[in-house]
Parts: sequence; structure tokens; C-alpha cells
Amino acid sequence: MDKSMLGDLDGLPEEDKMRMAAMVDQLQIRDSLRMYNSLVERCFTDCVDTFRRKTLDKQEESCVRRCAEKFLKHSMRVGMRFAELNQGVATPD
Amino acid sequence: MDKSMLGDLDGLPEEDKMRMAAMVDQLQIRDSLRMYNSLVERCFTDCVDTFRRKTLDKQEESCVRRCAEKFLKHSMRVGMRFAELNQGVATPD
Amino acid sequence: MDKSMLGDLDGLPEEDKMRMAAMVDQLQIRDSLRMYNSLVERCFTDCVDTFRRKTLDKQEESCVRRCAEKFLKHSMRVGMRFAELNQGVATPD
Amino acid sequence: MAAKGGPSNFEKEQMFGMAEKEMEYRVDLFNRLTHACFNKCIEKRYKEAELNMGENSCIDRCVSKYWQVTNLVGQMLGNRPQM
Amino acid sequence: MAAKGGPSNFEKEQMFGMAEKEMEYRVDLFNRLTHACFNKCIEKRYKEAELNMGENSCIDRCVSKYWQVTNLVGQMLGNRPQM
Amino acid sequence: MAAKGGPSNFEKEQMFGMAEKEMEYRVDLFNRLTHACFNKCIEKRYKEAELNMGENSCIDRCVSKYWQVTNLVGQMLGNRPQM
Repeated sequence: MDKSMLGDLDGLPEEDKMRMAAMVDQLQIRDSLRMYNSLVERCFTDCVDTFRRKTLDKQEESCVRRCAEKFLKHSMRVGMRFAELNQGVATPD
Repeated sequence: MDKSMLGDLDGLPEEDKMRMAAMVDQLQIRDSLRMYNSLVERCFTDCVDTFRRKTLDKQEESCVRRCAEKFLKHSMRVGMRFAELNQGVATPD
Repeated sequence: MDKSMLGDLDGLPEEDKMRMAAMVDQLQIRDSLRMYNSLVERCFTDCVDTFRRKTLDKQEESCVRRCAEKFLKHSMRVGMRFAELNQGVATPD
Repeated sequence: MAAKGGPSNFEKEQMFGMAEKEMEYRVDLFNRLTHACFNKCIEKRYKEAELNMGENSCIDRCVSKYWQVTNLVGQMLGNRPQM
Repeated sequence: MAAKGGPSNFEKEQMFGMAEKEMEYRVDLFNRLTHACFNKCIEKRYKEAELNMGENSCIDRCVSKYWQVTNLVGQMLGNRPQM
Repeated sequence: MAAKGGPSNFEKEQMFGMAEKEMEYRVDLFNRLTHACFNKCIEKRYKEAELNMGENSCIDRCVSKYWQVTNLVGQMLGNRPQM
């Protein structure tokens, strides 16, 4: 999430700016926590399929690590492209 | 969403009625935006499957149009049936 | 959801404790209602597949009952295991 | 503030909070029902933008059956004090 | 409270509420887009932690196409007063 | 209002907001875990309303493994300042 999405706050009194910033912070915290939960859910679902033991075996653990790593890189790349589109940067095909 | 779901507001003071109406408005805005996002997600998922270009081809575009059109008609019909059930209208099989 | 997750509230003035308790209550109500909705969605999706009539047939109805019953028992068991893990109870494999 | 016999501010907050949860519940129910019946009834190749007759009657029955499942599960939960 | 010519408290609440909904919308859009493109582009066996070249270009095109679908559907909804 | 040395109203709002997010996080975690393990462990034909022995032990192990994945991913995110 990008604070610039709030547009022009200059006209607001100091108190309202603080309140707006606090709101953005709260939404970012909520979003980070949800993203954490959805990342866990996805990597668990994709990597863990046997329930003969109650601990992750080596293969499952490394699958989860790669999955999470990959998702984070994916998410970062999507974020860059998304920001470009939001700013109206045009690129050839 | 239907404002009638709020039941009898007549007993409330003017100030509280305004606040209740503002709350309903806020929830409707949130719901409309979520519906927009979920419609985009669904039609993208169902219609776009090749990533050799960065622009939609004609076939994908018309699939998205039909998908969105169809979803909106579906949603409207569901809304009518849902309202009837909420009002306890009984109909034969 | 467990009220103990709020940690140590002893330091707070009475007014804030009340407000915190009200917040927990509100979240529990929201969570219960969402759980109800997701239970209905799951059992409907898993049990109802024919739409030649507008009423559930006997087989669908008993499938929904078993599905809901099973989900609630599942959810309770998960809750117990989850609480143990939250409290750091270690158990052998 | 609450000098008259009316509800206190705290009680009002509770009341508004409950009304909000109730509305959120109905919106959530409607959205899940809409998506569930779209999945059950609508042909995913989207050859046409119109709902055909088969889809229309499927939607009507689907909404009706979803509603019954809601009531059925509601009765079951009603018998359980822990919900 | 609102002795000066500025917005009333009620109007301020409305304004903050709208800004909040707008941000929630963007976060929701970003999250759905991220998951949709992960599903379309990423090989689920997770043999490596790195994105390969094919995945990278798929992601770029996927984001672009998702964005176009968002605009396309937005235009369609814009023509409908009931939304 | 905040004449004594206690936290200001603004700080209190922050504190309540954080507590709320923390609770929402736990509820969300619990719900996702519950659904993930239901999908992994429960036989979908619903022949019986009871959990059988295989399902029960699957649930216990599933919760345990999900918990480990939560911790594992948490460690990975902890090493990344951008989260």
C-alpha cells in the first residue's frame, strides 16, 4: 500500500492529518497480517499433504520455504508493475 | 443491500437516524467496491489464460464483457429472489 | 476466540476495560456470523447439486445435516488443539 | 450527556455495533449465495451475455435451496449454546 | 465545535469513511490481482525459490491484463446507474 | 481530558486499534486453519455425522503442521524489514 494514494492532504488541519496517517497505518497493519495468514494458508495447502506425523518432514519444510520465498518475490514484482500502471506509465508490448 | 433491513427506526432521535443512514451508506459503498473487485477477479480468472502479450486479445475482451454482463444479470435475479424470501413470499415448486 | 488473548488488562482504568470487553464481544459476534455463513456455503456447495426442484430432497437434507454436524465437531477439535499450541503445551509425536 | 432517561453513550455504541454486524451478515450471506449459485448454474464459457432459460430456472431453485440450507443450519446451531 | 466555517464533525466522519473505503478497495484489488497472477503464472511444485524468466514475463503481462479487465468492467459498471 | 499523566486520547485510539488488529489476526488464522484442515482431513461424502478415528488423528497432525508452517513463514518474514 502506498501513502501517496491519499492524494492532497495539504488542506487539512494538523489534527486531521495525524488521524488520516493513523488510519493508513492501521490499514497497513491489517493488510500485512492478512497477507501473512494467506501466505501460510497457500504454502500449507500446496506443500503439506501427508498426515502420518505431526511434524513437517524435510521435504515439506523446504517446499514451504521456497513457496514463501517465491510468493514474496512475486508479490514484490506485482507491486512494481501495479505502481507503474497506477502512475500511468505506458510501455510497449 | 436494502435499507428496509434496518427495521423500525422511528423511535430514534434525528441525530441517530442520520448516523444510522450514514453507516448504511458506508456499508453499501464497501459492498459495491468489493463486488466490483470480485467481478473483475472472476471474469479475469475465467476468461484470460494466455500470457504471450500484455494486452487482451479480442476473444478475451468479449469473454470478459459477456462474463460481467452475465454476472450482473445473475446478481440482479438472485437479488429479486432473495428479497422475496426475506419477505416470506411463498411460491409453488 | 478466547478472551485470554487480550493479555494483562489489570493496568487499565475501568472505562477502558469495559470498552475492550465490548470490542471483544463485537468481534466474537462478527466471527460467529461469518462462521455461520461459511458453514452454510460449504455444506450447500458439497451437498446440493441438482436443481430440478426448489426444495431440498431427503438425501440433500441429511447430507447438509451431517456436513454441518461434522464441521462443528471438526471446528471444536481444532479449537482444542489450537489452544494447546497457543499455551505452548508440548506433546510427543 | 445522558441526563435524560435515554440510553447511555456506551449503550448506543453497542446498539450501533450490533446493527452494523447484522447488516454485514446479510451482505455476506447475499454475496456467498450469489457466488455459490453462479458456480452451480452458469455455463462458464460465456458464449452469450444473456441468461438462458435453463440458467434462469436453475438460479431460482438455487436461491431457494440455499435459503433452506441457511435455515436448516441455523436450527442446528440454535440448539447449541456454544454458538 | 464547528464554530469556524470548516466542515462539521458529521461531514468529517463521512470524509474519513470514504477515504478508508477507497484505501480498502485498493488493497483488496492488489491482493486479488496478486493471487490471481500467482495462480496463473507460478509453477506450483516450487522446485526453486527464484522466479524464472518465463514466470517473470508472465507476471508482467498478467498484471497488465488484469488492469485492463479492471478498466473494462469499470466502464461497463459506469454505464449502469444501479451500481 | 488527559490532564493526568496517562496516555492521550490519540494514543488510546492507537492502542485499541492495535489490540483489535491483533484479535482479527488470530481469528483469521484460526478460521483459515480450520478450513485448510477440513479440506485435508474430512471425507466429503459426509456418510456419517461423526468424525472417525482416521479423521481425528489427521486433524491433530494437521493443526500441528499448520502451526509449524505459521512459525516457519513468520521467521522468514521476520528477517525481511520490508514486511
